[in-house]
Amino acid sequence: MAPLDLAVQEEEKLSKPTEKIINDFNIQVATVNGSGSQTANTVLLRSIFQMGVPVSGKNLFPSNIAGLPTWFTIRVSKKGYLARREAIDILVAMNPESAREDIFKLVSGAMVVHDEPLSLKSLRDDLVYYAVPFDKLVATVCPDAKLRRLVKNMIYDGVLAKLLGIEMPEIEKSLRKQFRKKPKAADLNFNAAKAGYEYAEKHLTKADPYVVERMDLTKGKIIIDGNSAAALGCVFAGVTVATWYPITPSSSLCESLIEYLKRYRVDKETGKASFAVVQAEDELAALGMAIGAGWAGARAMTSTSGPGISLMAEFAGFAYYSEVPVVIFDIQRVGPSTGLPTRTSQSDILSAAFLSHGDTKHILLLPASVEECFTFSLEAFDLAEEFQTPVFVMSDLDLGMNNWMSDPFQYPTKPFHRGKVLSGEELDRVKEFARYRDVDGDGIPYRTLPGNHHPRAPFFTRGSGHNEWAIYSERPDDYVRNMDRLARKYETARQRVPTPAIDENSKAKVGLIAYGTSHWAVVESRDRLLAAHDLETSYLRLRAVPLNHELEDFIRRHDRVYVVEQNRDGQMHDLIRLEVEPEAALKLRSVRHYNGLPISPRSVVEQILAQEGID
Amino acid sequence: MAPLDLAVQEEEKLSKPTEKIINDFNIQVATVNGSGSQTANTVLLRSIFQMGVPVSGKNLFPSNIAGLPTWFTIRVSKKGYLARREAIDILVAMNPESAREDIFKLVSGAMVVHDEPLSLKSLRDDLVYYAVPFDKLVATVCPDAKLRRLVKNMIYDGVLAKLLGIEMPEIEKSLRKQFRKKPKAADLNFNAAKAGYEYAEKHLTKADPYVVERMDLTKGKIIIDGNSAAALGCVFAGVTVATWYPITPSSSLCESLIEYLKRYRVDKETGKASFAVVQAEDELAALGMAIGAGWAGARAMTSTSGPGISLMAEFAGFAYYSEVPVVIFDIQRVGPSTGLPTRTSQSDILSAAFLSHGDTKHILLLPASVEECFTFSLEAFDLAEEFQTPVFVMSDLDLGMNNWMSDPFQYPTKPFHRGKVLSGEELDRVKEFARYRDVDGDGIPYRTLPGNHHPRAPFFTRGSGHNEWAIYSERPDDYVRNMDRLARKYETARQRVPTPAIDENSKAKVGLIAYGTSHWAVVESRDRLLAAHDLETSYLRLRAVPLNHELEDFIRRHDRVYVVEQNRDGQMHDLIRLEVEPEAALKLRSVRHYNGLPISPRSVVEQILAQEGID
Amino acid sequence: MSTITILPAPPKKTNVYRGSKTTLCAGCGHNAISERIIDAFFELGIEPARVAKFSGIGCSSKSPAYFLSQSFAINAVHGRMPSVATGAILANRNFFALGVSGDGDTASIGIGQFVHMLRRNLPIVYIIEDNGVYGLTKGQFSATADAGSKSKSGVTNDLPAIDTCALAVDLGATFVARSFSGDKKQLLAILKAAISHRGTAMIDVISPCVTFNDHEGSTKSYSYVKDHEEPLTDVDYIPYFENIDVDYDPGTTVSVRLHDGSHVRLRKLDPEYNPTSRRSALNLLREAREKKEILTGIFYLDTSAKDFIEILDLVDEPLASLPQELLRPPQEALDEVMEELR
Amino acid sequence: MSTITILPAPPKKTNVYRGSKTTLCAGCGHNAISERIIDAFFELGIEPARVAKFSGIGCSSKSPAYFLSQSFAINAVHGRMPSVATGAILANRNFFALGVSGDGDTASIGIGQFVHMLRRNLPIVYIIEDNGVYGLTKGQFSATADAGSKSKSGVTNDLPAIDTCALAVDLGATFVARSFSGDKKQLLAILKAAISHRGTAMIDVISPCVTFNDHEGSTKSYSYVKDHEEPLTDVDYIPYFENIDVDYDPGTTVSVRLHDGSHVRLRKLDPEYNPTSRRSALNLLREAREKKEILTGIFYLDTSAKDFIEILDLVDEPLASLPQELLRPPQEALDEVMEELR
Ligand SMILES: Cc1ncc(C[n+]2csc(CCOP(=O)(O)OP(=O)(O)O)c2C)c(N)n1
Ligand SMILES: Cc1ncc(C[n+]2csc(CCOP(=O)(O)OP(=O)(O)O)c2C)c(N)n1
Ligand code: SF4
Ligand code: SF4
Ligand SMILES: [Mg+2]
Ligand SMILES: [Mg+2]
Repeated sequence: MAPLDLAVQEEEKLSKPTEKIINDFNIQVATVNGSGSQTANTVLLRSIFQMGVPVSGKNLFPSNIAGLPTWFTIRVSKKGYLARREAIDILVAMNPESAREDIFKLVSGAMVVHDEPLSLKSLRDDLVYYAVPFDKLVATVCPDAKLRRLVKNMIYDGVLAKLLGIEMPEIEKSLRKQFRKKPKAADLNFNAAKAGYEYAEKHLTKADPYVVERMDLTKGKIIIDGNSAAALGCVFAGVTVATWYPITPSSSLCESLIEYLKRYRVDKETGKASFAVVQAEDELAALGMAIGAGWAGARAMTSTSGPGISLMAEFAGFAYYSEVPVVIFDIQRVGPSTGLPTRTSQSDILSAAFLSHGDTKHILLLPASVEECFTFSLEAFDLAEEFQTPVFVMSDLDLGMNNWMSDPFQYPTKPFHRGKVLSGEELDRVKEFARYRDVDGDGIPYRTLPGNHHPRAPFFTRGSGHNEWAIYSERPDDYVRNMDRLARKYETARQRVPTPAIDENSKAKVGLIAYGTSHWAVVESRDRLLAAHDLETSYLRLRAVPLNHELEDFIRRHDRVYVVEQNRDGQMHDLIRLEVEPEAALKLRSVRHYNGLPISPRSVVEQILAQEGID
Repeated sequence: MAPLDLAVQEEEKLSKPTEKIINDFNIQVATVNGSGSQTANTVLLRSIFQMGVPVSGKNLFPSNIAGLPTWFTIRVSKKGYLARREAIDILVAMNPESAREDIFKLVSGAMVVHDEPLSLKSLRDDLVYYAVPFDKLVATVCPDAKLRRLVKNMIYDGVLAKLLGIEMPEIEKSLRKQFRKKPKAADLNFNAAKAGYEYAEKHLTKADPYVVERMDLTKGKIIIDGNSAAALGCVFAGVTVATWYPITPSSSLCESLIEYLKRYRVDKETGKASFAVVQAEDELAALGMAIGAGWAGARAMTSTSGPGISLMAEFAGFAYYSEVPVVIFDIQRVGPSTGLPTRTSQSDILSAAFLSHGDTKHILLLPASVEECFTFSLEAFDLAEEFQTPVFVMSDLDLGMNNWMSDPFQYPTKPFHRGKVLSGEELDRVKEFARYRDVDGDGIPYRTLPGNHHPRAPFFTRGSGHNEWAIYSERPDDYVRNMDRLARKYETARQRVPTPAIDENSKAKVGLIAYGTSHWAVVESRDRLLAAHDLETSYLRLRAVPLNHELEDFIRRHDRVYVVEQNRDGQMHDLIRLEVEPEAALKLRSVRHYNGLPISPRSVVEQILAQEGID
Repeated sequence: MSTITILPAPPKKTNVYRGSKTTLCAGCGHNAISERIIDAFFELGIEPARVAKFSGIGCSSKSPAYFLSQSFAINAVHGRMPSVATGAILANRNFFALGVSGDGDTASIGIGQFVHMLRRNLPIVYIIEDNGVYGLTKGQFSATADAGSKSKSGVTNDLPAIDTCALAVDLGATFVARSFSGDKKQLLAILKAAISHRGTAMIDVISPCVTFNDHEGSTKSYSYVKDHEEPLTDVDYIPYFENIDVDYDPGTTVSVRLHDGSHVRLRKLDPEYNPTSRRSALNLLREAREKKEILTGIFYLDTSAKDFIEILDLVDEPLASLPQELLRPPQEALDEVMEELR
Repeated sequence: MSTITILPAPPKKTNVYRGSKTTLCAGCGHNAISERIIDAFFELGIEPARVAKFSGIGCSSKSPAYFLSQSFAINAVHGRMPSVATGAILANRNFFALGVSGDGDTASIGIGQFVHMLRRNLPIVYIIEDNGVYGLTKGQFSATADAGSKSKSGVTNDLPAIDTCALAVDLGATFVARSFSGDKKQLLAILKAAISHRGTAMIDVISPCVTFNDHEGSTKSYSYVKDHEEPLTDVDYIPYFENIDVDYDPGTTVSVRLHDGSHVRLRKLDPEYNPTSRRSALNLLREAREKKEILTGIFYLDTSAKDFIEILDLVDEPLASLPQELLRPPQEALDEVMEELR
């Protein structure tokens, strides 16, 4: 057994219950991919959510299309924790191939709903087993044999509803929502769920402690994945040119962008589009197109994952140096190279921050929630145009592709910030126009857009050396002046990007720093550290690079500061070391999680306790 | 006038001579490119060298093919300094376009050899002018009008020979060496030189203080550019597959490699080649080919510059993760983006060190001299095969394309180090073969080569996740184990790469750190700091990344340590900060030069004095 | 050491069609092409302000600095100009887009983007200044160098040349032509026709590199081209004529109506030749290649195909200048989506 | 949470021609191709140990794990397999090199490397498992999707398809064929012919994606192919026969001698068709395309062209196994160079 498994057993002991466990457990559905369990799982998740109970869903899928083991985990948490919890309390075992191993990972006392033919009972005697004859049941509700495979999964929803106390009307409601336009399919599926419910009612006796009870914690809230949230943000940011090359886990961002744009940005009368979305031939072309569009004045973006980021390196430097606004979404997955495409990580931080050869420094936004996927998308377009530079939005597979509960998104109040663009009339008013001159002392020059017919508007854009008038120059002084201005611009951005979110605890000697999805594990870890180990902590969540000066102050106010992240090399830890004074750097410690699964509170707590010398 | 120019004036005052200046001055020949001055300049350089006087030549050329101003600078230095010196003492003004500006950059008392029609005298009255009627002279020695343009430049060699006291037999000797296979061309050129000499004898009166006098400091030495030296190293390292895509300043590496390979690695009898050099369609393909070759057991390399490094990012990560040996030369030029292709820098350090998305760390070698271009090429192939990973050799334009004086290269004594490769017989002896297992605890696994027909030899190489048997795996524990082993391998490399070269001064409170071509400016700066400012310094020259632990000790032994380099962002300074304890990092200061010209001692001295608070 | 002078000199404002002083070699074919570009836009009366210039990297790709100084321009990275142009054109459909590339930039590093640009029928005039070598990096072979030709340094090219015109015809391009930088009349006429075409107008212009490729053995040198050029169609540009049909008999002349209403006249030298048939174009090109001849003229023309802007069905106004009111959906839209996610 | 099981199971050592269990969808055309590859190598008696497998990224590119478990293999990055194969083949000329790619991997992101591999006539069997979609990323269109076809999600493809065979013939490839994953006999015969060819043997195998492309409107689906397939040549593989000539009359059968001495027999269904003429091949391919038919068979064959190893004139022994004595020149060589630099 891997060390991880032992750890699971331990956590289990800590949390082992003796009585009813209400709204605080982990359900895992083990199927094979391509078997159509997605609907059943979503309906299950939503039904609990509709009962006012906080949930989160995580899909762990292999890098192929059909026939391999897949796990969908639903965390039910009355405290509203959204991080991945490792221990599993409830297993729905549909996949014979993984069932054995799945069983051995369960907490003692866990419940197992399994296909009747699978004889699992002999494996462990500390579990509660519920056998269900799925095939027989589906035959009764679904006369068309071809459809049975698709409907079969809905049966376990019914079984669980009965066993856990999920209300059937909520199952039906969420089912009908899923099949809005296909009432027949909804009926068929609901019949399957009912068959499961009835079977459980008749044949199964509740012998486990897990229960769902109505609460009032999800009212008004939504469930959405980060990629859809980001796409929505782009729509409201007024994106006009979006380019992409398919890659997991980023594809669904542009795919839902297309859906939203078709819905809200096609002229009702003419049928014409106020946007262009292009599936490029590769990532080099995707960024090239976005740069061309940004140069010409469009709000332009592309979306990719690690391998694409690597391929975009040259163009990213070009955009930095020729000062073209463009938004780049990096939905991070495990690297390096082509990596494990269906596993999550935060390991592109260093490469994105310095992407391209030469002296290059980029702005990164670090959304931690689906809400920030939305708001940072808006922010990204504004920043890109304000600073005339690429802006990277660093999401990840966990955030981008999983279902997250959230407050609804607020309609943006700020108008577009289109940056220092000079119109023809403005050119008439100014004496001189030098494309790359630092007129305002903030490093940000003025630009004109192609299409501006003023005789002084046009300029020649190049990656190579130029003077303030955008004229080719190899003069050392021109080169240095330009490089220094670019550095100054980056310093201006430091003050302008989203500031860290700080939760200061005046009693705390220990500080925690995290960003992106590591946030959720940290939130829960802090509670655990306090509850179980009396360790008070403060917390700073980074929301952007360049790092704001508040970060350094935060570090100085604490004795030891843990940087929590999901990569092997402690990339943000390193970035922070570069930015803060060595006195502050002395206090930094690194907490890293990099096995491809979303970071769990347990791994954070364990690493902090070990480094604090607490056990 | 740019600040630089004022600085030149000042240095001039400091160094202004009152009497004969022997073997210690800077000659600048200003022409247009494409006008065929290369031969004349090389002959001039070599003639002085043959007189036993240390010289170095730097070519400052524009990014086009013909018709634009070009400057060739010959530094004559009896002390053997090879760094770029900013002040110019002798100008050969052949280019009307730049002449005016060139004149204003000269030290007071400088000598100017100029084409007679150019009337420059009125510009400054503190210079010594020598007008030469080049066109008339060339007409007399070269009846064929078409050839005159090519021969004309040789006249200034003759003029300078007379004025400076360079011996004509040395001019002839070096000319005949240049035109080994074209005696007629040699004659024609030598006649032109003689015409210049005789003209000077008759019409010019020596009125400047500059003199060349025979010394004995170059005996046995060679003159070579870094790219040729590296190519030579590759030949003796037994390179078998070399791939490239043309790019300045790296092209000449592969071009001279082809020359040497044709000469020494073609079978005399069969005419067949023991090497394949492929001009690829781009840099992605170039690295892909080299990786394929390295995988199959060839000693494989590619050579490029910044934009190519960016394009290679994905493949570099693939090679790191699939553990394929490959040598990558990066002849750095000014970045970012397509940059100034004919200007030098050391600004790819960070991108190369972390090249690719995800957690990736590479080995870099940092040659400072043409000799190290040779020896580190040998080293690079050994390290790549020993560590089964990409090894980057970080040269630069200044080192790669300019002429450097050096001790002759030593024939390698070490046999090839081909790393942990298992033959068929060895496989018979071992019980098990797991491609990615850490058998020896050093992180380095054993590999087999395609072509090994042992039934247990084959394995499946992939960029994506795998277990120790090279079998596809998405298991979190397999992933972590592999990542940790890769990190361990990097730590092993830390002990194995070339150690820093340290010149410790027990009286010094101040330490200097440099690498690559910055070395030459530091050597001279230390002398100047001591002589003019009584500042004792120690010096550590980095020769590789990962940084060896000796570095940290060096820093600890000093109060303040300056990291001298040629980029805007202090990239090595940052890398060091990441590697050393914060206490040591506290002592670090950054000295940066990034105007595209080779770093000069003056800029180093000035920045150190400013930071030391000395003036 | 001397500082470096500003290169090249700032453009003369007096003639907006001209550019700054060329820094290419004297006699470079690329300079002649720049001249024809100036003539074409001038004669068509297209204001430079309406033109956007795109290029990659190379001597050829530098040339946009040497014409139409009053146009916006972007000098992108090596081999990847088509993507940059694509984005810019999508952002502003009102441009006259002009791309200038080299054979290395297009056929070696850039062949991928070239192929996909052609598939999209991007509205752009795309000129390959084709000399068979990498001029700017000093004369290595590109992928259009003829098999068997020798470089100045004595190296022989053993790989078959890519015929960019055949490739373009096969890939579905809608305007495919070839000319020679020294043929003022034909090049100007083809350029004017291309500018009037809606869709990708791809012109391969044989443009000798006087420095690295003007020697025996190269089919891209002046002398070779002068000897072997065999004009296929005589192209005369006639603005605003009314004929539309391109169904015409062998041996006669045809006038094709272009999108802006202007016309291009094609003379069929070969009675079998039909400028609207990809198959004939491909056959002629291959035949010429087999005979080691360079055919010039407009090989293929399709005035009916949708260009990329039409395929994407974009609004008439440039995307780049749409106001926030049109780009940000109203509050109700967000409310609607939020409701669905509850 | 459960750990993840090892995927796929380790190969069975008992049958060295087989691979590990496929993880592709049941019914995927790619699996059928894997079977034929196994058959071909088995029937030709080529030991897997002599084979090197190369692939890019995609469902298709995963398949080398599912055959010839006793061969070395490298699964490279997306679209860039040809370069990796090139390097490996240069390092060891003794391989039977087998490349497996997808249409996305080859025709979209990888078109550049594909084009340049063909120009070099790299000795490799290069199979495109062509389904018109990106299978592994869930069904987006690739550059071989037919214009007008509809994806499962209802999106229509508006761009013309790249005909990889026509491209290959035009670019100078020396063995160009097309087959269908479901046509056991023809595919096997073509594979065996390809393996015996010296140079790039490029085979476009229509290989339906049952999950994302087996629906109406797609010409890459089973049903469409079954309806529209029109075999061009019946290919029978006859090892070690002696005929050499390919000069033959329309309507008859020709037997072409391959480099290893083996033969391939071509039946000319079309009396005009000549498998040694690029022009005819291109015409037939274009004609078929215009008729929206899929031609299968070997379109072009050139057994005389030099492959890349011959062009580079490499020594007979693999470069990778040359000993230090042959690779490091003697002391005198270095002395000589040093002397010249003095
Ligand atoms: C990524 C990258 N690789 C290489 C280069 C170096 N480079 C500059 S121009 C050029 C070739 C230009 O050839 P071509 O397009 O034919 O233009 P020409 O100079 O012949 O007009 C190359 C290889 C570069 N700028 N960027
Ligand atoms: C650089 C990069 N971009 C994108 C991807 C994502 N990706 C994986 S496979 C694939 C397409 C595969 O399509 P195809 O080659 O046709 O193979 P198929 O799955 O259809 O057999 C893509 C886009 C990747 N792995 N690497
Ligand atoms: S090198 Fe050749 S292509 Fe470049 S400018 Fe000179 S002649 Fe033209
Ligand atoms: S998704 Fe399509 S291509 Fe991929 S394995 Fe399934 S059927 Fe084959
Ligand atoms: Mg060229
Ligand atoms: Mg496919």
